[in-house]
Amino acid sequence: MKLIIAYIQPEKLNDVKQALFDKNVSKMSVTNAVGCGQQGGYEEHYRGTVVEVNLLKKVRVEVAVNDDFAQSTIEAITGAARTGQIGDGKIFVISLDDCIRIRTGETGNDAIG
Amino acid sequence: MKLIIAYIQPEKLNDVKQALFDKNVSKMSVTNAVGCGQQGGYEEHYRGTVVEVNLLKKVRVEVAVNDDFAQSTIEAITGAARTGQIGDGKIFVISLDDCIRIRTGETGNDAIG
Amino acid sequence: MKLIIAYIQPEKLNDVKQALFDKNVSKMSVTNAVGCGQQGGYEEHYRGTVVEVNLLKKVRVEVAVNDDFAQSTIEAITGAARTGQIGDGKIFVISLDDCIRIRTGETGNDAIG
Amino acid sequence: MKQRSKFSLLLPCLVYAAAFAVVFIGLPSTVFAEEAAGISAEMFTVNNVWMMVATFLVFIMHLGFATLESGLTRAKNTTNILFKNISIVAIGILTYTIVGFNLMYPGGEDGGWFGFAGWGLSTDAAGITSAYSEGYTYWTDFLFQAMFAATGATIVSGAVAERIKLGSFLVFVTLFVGICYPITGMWKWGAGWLDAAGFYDFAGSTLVHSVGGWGALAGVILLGPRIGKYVKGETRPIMGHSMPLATIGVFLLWLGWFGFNGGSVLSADAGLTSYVLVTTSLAAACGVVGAIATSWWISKKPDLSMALNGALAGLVGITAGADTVSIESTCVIGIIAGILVVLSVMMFDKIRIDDPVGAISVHLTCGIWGTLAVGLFSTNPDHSIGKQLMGIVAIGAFSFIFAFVLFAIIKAVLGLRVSEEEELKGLDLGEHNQEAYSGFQFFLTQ
Amino acid sequence: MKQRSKFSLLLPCLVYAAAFAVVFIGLPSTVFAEEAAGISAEMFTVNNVWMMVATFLVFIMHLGFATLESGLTRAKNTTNILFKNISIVAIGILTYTIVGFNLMYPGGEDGGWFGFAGWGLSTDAAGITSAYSEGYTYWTDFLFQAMFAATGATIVSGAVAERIKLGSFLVFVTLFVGICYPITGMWKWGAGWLDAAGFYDFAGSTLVHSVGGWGALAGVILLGPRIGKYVKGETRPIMGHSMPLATIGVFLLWLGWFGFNGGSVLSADAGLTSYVLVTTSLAAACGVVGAIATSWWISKKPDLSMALNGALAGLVGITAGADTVSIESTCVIGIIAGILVVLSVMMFDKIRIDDPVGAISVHLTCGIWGTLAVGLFSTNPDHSIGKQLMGIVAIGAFSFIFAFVLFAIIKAVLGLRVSEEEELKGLDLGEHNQEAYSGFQFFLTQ
Amino acid sequence: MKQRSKFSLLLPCLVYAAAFAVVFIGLPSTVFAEEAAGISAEMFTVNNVWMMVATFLVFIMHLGFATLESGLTRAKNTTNILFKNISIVAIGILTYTIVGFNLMYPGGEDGGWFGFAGWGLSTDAAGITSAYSEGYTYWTDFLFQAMFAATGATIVSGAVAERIKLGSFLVFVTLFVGICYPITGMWKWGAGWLDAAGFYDFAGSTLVHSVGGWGALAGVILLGPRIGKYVKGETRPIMGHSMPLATIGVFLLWLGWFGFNGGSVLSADAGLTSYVLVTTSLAAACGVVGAIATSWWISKKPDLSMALNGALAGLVGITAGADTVSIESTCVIGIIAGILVVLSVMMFDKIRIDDPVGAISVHLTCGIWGTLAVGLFSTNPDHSIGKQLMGIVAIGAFSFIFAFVLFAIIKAVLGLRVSEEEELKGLDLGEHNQEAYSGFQFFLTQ
Ligand SMILES: Nc1ncnc2c1ncn2[C@@H]1O[C@H](COP(=O)(O)OP(=O)(O)O)[C@@H](O)[C@H]1O
Ligand SMILES: Nc1ncnc2c1ncn2[C@@H]1O[C@H](COP(=O)(O)OP(=O)(O)O)[C@@H](O)[C@H]1O
Ligand SMILES: Nc1ncnc2c1ncn2[C@@H]1O[C@H](COP(=O)(O)OP(=O)(O)O)[C@@H](O)[C@H]1O
Repeated sequence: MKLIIAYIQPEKLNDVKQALFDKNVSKMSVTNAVGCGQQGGYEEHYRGTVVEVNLLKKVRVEVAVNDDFAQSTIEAITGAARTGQIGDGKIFVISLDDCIRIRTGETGNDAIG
Repeated sequence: MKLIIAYIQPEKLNDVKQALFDKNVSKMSVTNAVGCGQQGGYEEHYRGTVVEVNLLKKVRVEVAVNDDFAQSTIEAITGAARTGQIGDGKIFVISLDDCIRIRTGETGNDAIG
Repeated sequence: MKLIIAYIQPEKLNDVKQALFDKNVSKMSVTNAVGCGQQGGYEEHYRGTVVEVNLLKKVRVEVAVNDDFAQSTIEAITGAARTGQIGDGKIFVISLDDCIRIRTGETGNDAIG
Repeated sequence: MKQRSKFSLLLPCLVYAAAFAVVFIGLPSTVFAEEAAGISAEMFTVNNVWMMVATFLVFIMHLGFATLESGLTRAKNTTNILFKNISIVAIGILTYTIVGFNLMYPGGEDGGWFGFAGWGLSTDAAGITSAYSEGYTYWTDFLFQAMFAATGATIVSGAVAERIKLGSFLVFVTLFVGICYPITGMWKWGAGWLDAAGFYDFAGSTLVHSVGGWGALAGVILLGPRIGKYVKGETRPIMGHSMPLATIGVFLLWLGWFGFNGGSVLSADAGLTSYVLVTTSLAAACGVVGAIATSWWISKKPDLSMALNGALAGLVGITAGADTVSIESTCVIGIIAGILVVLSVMMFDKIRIDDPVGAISVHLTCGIWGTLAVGLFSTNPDHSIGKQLMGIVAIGAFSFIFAFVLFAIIKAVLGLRVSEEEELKGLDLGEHNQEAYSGFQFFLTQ
Repeated sequence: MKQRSKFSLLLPCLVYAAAFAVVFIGLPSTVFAEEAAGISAEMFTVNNVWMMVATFLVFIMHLGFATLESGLTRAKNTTNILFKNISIVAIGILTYTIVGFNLMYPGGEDGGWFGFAGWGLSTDAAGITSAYSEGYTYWTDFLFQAMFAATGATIVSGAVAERIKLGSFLVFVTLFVGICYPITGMWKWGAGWLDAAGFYDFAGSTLVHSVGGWGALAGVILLGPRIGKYVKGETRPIMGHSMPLATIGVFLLWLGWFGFNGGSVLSADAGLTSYVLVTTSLAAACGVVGAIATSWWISKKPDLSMALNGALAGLVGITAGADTVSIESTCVIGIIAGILVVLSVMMFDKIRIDDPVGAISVHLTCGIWGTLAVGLFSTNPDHSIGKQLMGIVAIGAFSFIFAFVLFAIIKAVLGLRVSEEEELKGLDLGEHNQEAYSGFQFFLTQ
Repeated sequence: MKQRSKFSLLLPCLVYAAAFAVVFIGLPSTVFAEEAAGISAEMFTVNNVWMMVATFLVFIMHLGFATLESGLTRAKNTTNILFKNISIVAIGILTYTIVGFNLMYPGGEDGGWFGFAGWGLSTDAAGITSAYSEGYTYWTDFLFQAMFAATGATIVSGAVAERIKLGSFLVFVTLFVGICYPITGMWKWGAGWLDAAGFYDFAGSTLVHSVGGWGALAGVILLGPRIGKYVKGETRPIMGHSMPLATIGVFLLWLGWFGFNGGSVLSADAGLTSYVLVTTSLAAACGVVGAIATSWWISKKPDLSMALNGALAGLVGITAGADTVSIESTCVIGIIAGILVVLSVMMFDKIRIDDPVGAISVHLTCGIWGTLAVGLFSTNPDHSIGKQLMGIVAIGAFSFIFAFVLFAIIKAVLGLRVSEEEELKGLDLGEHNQEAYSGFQFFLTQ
């Protein structure tokens, strides 16, 4: 089992969700994040001075999948979130030791989907 | 060492916290998240049209524990967060390579608790 | 590759960011979190009664780095975030199976920086 | 349940519809006002302008209540609270149009217990001249009074917030404002028996605020506390989600009180109106000081929500005697009100009467205090504690029993409280399927 | 683009500067007003006080619009909306100073199509006496009218929100308020041809609200819907980010309407002003009930945003006939307006006219309804549906075409819509580099 | 420290208590006002109504300040700011009751430097007739002036926000409003030496706004900048957390200014009041245009917070001469004020005077400008730059020194600034143990 963490542009979330659904990955968790990467940042102006903002708004998507789904999940995310511009985001993949469904107590591969 | 990530119903947080305290697990980190799982979602109404909301408000709890605490932590969370209804949530378990206490620089098992 | 997760005091974020820049680690992701640790908590007062707040505001920093950067990243964070007082925070280190840059599709060590 | 919700809405609608059908409604003659003997057209017009301004100020109190109540409750129930507040204004004006005004001012013989002048609004050409009243036209009279009427109900709204079913609440409000408030109001302001008996309540410490407070108390008793408020013998405060909203509310209420009390002079009489404004402001200022000092003393930290309630406490406290107490007494009344409100909030928490916004402490406790204070401090020798007590008890008994029985009936028929699940997830989603802060993340854990 | 933005600001600035250069500006004689024959100094002063109070109330409507519009849109566009609203007030007052007032009230012969009394403000000593008008001085007249003028533009602001370029919008507003509004306004209130033809619009259901609504419609048509609103044949609601702000807005607008309608009596005449306040309130209350019932029926859940729009719908609906319809008719007008606004919002979504705040439904749909209602319900036999229709069509045609052509020219020259990227990230960053809620996290996904 | 905090609260309380003990307080005779020779009861009543309305408007400025200041600062200090603002109103009214009013209007001989008419409020039967004044009763006079008094202190509040100890601030405010403001106020409005010398300040560009601004400057100098504002030679803006709150604040302040300036006519004189309202609005509108143009030019992006400050700048600028400058001059004054405020904000940042809300730039810079402008533009030949300068310097010197010494003493005795840790975590937790936005997450990193 893998835990796939993707940082994407906020406005791409709906597309990514759709792409995952299309690959039968329908479970995920999403949080707000701010990130700092190659994108550099931008300036905000406030009362005559300039603010260098280099923590940009991102969305963090966490998807736990069984191993055989990992590749297609990554592809789905990559496909939907890519614009080719800096700031598109990153995906991190981590091995999951275990997964438990709280409702039933199921564990492992059965619990994930 | 394990990092245990639990997505639970927001209103269960207090119970989960209490259950963890009872098992001598008193450290944790909590973030807001929205999740999409078997629960499906619900409709919101706004100005005559219907919004299909399938990202439900969840709370994400992260607990790092030593290996011998892992099982009891999972049990505590499962016990406190379970209602038997869809949406109860998931627990993910990851192996931790290391843990450092910033204040003292301690590492490994000593740092975690 | 490692994923380094640090919980720090919110007001230390700028220092930590600077310290990481100084070590050529310029990519990171940040989320808001509340945490409960040795720090205990504090009391809020509201309308004549006391609220025991033991989930304190923290900032969660996630940095993915190549293995040879891991140690210096940890040191940078520790150095910048330490005040010597309870509540300084924790760092967790996880092995990353993979990392993908969404924009280019690069994977592994190339993608991380 | 959906059926019931719809029904609970239909009920008031039907009542209105039916009522309109039988209403004989007069049209204003748009001729210029002919002055009656004794008062010039100019003076009549000034008086009427003043009363219209007062009406605007009382109107804006409803926004004050809306923001105060939503600020002192949780983000997940905000849409629900705002919905209740906008509905209350509409319901208040409409029920007052149909029955309220004519129940409260039935005319006829003085000293009575009950009277009814017929359905709807109607006046003749004299209604817009000083023959009707030296201070205002029939229409100004109606609107000023209608704005008052709705405030009683709003007080209830805050106390029962975060757990009451919307439909049930709307039914309650319709009947409470439409029937209970004007009947007790008539006893004093409609020249009824309490007026004849010498009870004094200048602008409504008892007639408006206590009445609302009794209704709130009845509701809270029947509803029970919010989940998580009293756990294992401890009181766990449930914090309001927006202090700016709460503060906006208190400032607007203070502003509105200038009309509430200033308009209760019922003319623009320069000396009296301006004196009333001074006592009103001073009492509010003293209420703030009293509440800050008390809460700082007790909690070791100055509590904003208490400072805000202190202003309201002072305002409610001075309302009954704003025109008949000295400046010195005003300060005493205000400070005591400020102290009282803090102690009252804590006391009600002790006995597990869960009132999210402190409405009962502000309006009932301080309403009683203010009414008694007339007996203690009035410069008019006709006023006495005994007479004041009589009014407090009579009106309190009637409105508490009315509200309790009404709530009990509604509880039996429609249910009063939302499900536990809905309460936890918030009434915004449960009752409205609509969030108040779309896109924002906030913790639902409390 | 940056160049253009700067240019688009400079344009109005230059216009103002140029205009001032040619303005002959009068100074007030600060002598006490000498009463003209027939009205006492006292009555003149009361009338003028009333009109100044009405002016304040209409002013505060701009805050109402600012909060309503920002509340019903997304957090990422809030700074932009607030910026537009504060700018509109300034632009409205300034253009009205320079040209608007003199276009709208050109004096000269009655029954005309167009007239201009010269640049800027200027009056003689008589301008501050009842010789100018029995109800107000020249200066009060100007300011009251100027506050009206700006509301027309604000209506457009809400409908085109979340996607229009700031600079382009400001240019539009300058010309729309400076030229279009006063010309059509003159047709009726400036004693122009529509007035002569018997068209009646008491306080501006058509002259203010519909004109704004037509401008809004033109803008929305040329702009197209927001990204993500209509996807694959479906309407996806884009929820407003703050219901408290929206509610504050509606209460303030209702308050302001007391001045909007009450001031349109143009004197403090006791009977007429107070009657107008009653019809205004009743229509708003009925609008709330109508909208709640309709939306509850259709959506199965009571919708706060619809309840709020219902109040405004009732207010717009009664504006044309607030002084000439009976209490009974008022209730009918209000309830129908409340129903209409809900259906209209849904209808415009069907035909993909994306109006984030429902401005077109509130101001255009209900503005037309209110104007027609005068023909249906007026107690004055001179009013007729035919004459009302004539006014609706004439003013509608002129203002829609004016707005459409103006928007089209601006679109060609400056561009009308921000880039897709800017729209997704929000106009606060795109147009202003400034967040409205610094430090808060909210989802940008919608 | 806790001890001290408590003490710092007790101090004002004790002062009040002691003062009340010695106050001789008069009671109003509730008889109808008998008109004095020369003015009719009607005119007196109208004048008084107008002045009461103006009082309400000035009162609501305090809500404007509360929302503006909290909007332009960080979410973690919001409770603290709101607490200060509600306290200031209470303290202002109470100190003005006890000493302020009688320090400012001591009666006695004209042309003096200092006078005191005795403790507390008291008047005889004439106080509520036109024998006291043609424009208002004693009580209206007091309340209108009391509302003014508190505004001076509020200005300080914004500038020292986010780092000053609550207790220390409250002590400062009590003495600043209670003693400093009425003394300098008396020099001009109390018929003191500056008045005799021909200095002119219609509604308080100097007497209210500059005085507050000087107090603010003294405080900021002694406090130093907020942590993180000036780092390594660079200015790092610390963004306000809620632009909607800030915008609400500015609109309410503008509204309040109608009473601030309109009421300063001290009667309802139709020509003068309405003219003052027009100059007030025009200056605000021009201030907005001036500030937008300047900030757009400099920053390349239109800055909402500057547009908002521009409105206030125009308002402060016109305050000194609202009744004596032409329409043309008004526009010039407003535009220059709008430009000035932007440059002033940037200049103060250069010299590291950290004023979170721009209070010093708005009230001091533009207050000075407005006072000078009377010398430049007044239509009254008696006014001159020299006399204006004299007033600016005299009042500036006194109030700056008073505030500086007072702050310095408080700093030595109680301490002025919260601990670094408290500043970083926010004063809401540090001073109040109370969050403003419970349940919401926001970044504490700035
Ligand atoms: N090494 C990293 N560790 C943590 N987060 C990262 C890392 N690299 C990128 N991110 C996250 O991904 C987001 C996009 O990264 P960016 O470098 O701008 O994209 P790209 O590399 O595709 O141009 C960043 O804002 C940050 O949130
Ligand atoms: N595979 C997954 N990856 C990431 N998050 C998940 C996954 N499965 C569940 N979750 C999280 O857990 C929450 C509850 O899941 P749900 O399927 O509704 O519970 P259950 O399976 O117990 O009925 C989801 O809202 C989501 O936040
Ligand atoms: N075992 C853990 N699991 C998850 N989060 C933790 C753990 N220990 C600490 N934290 C996070 O780190 C923060 C600081 O921890 P704390 O114990 O107060 O620091 P210290 O140990 O340096 O005194 C906590 O508020 C929490 O967010």
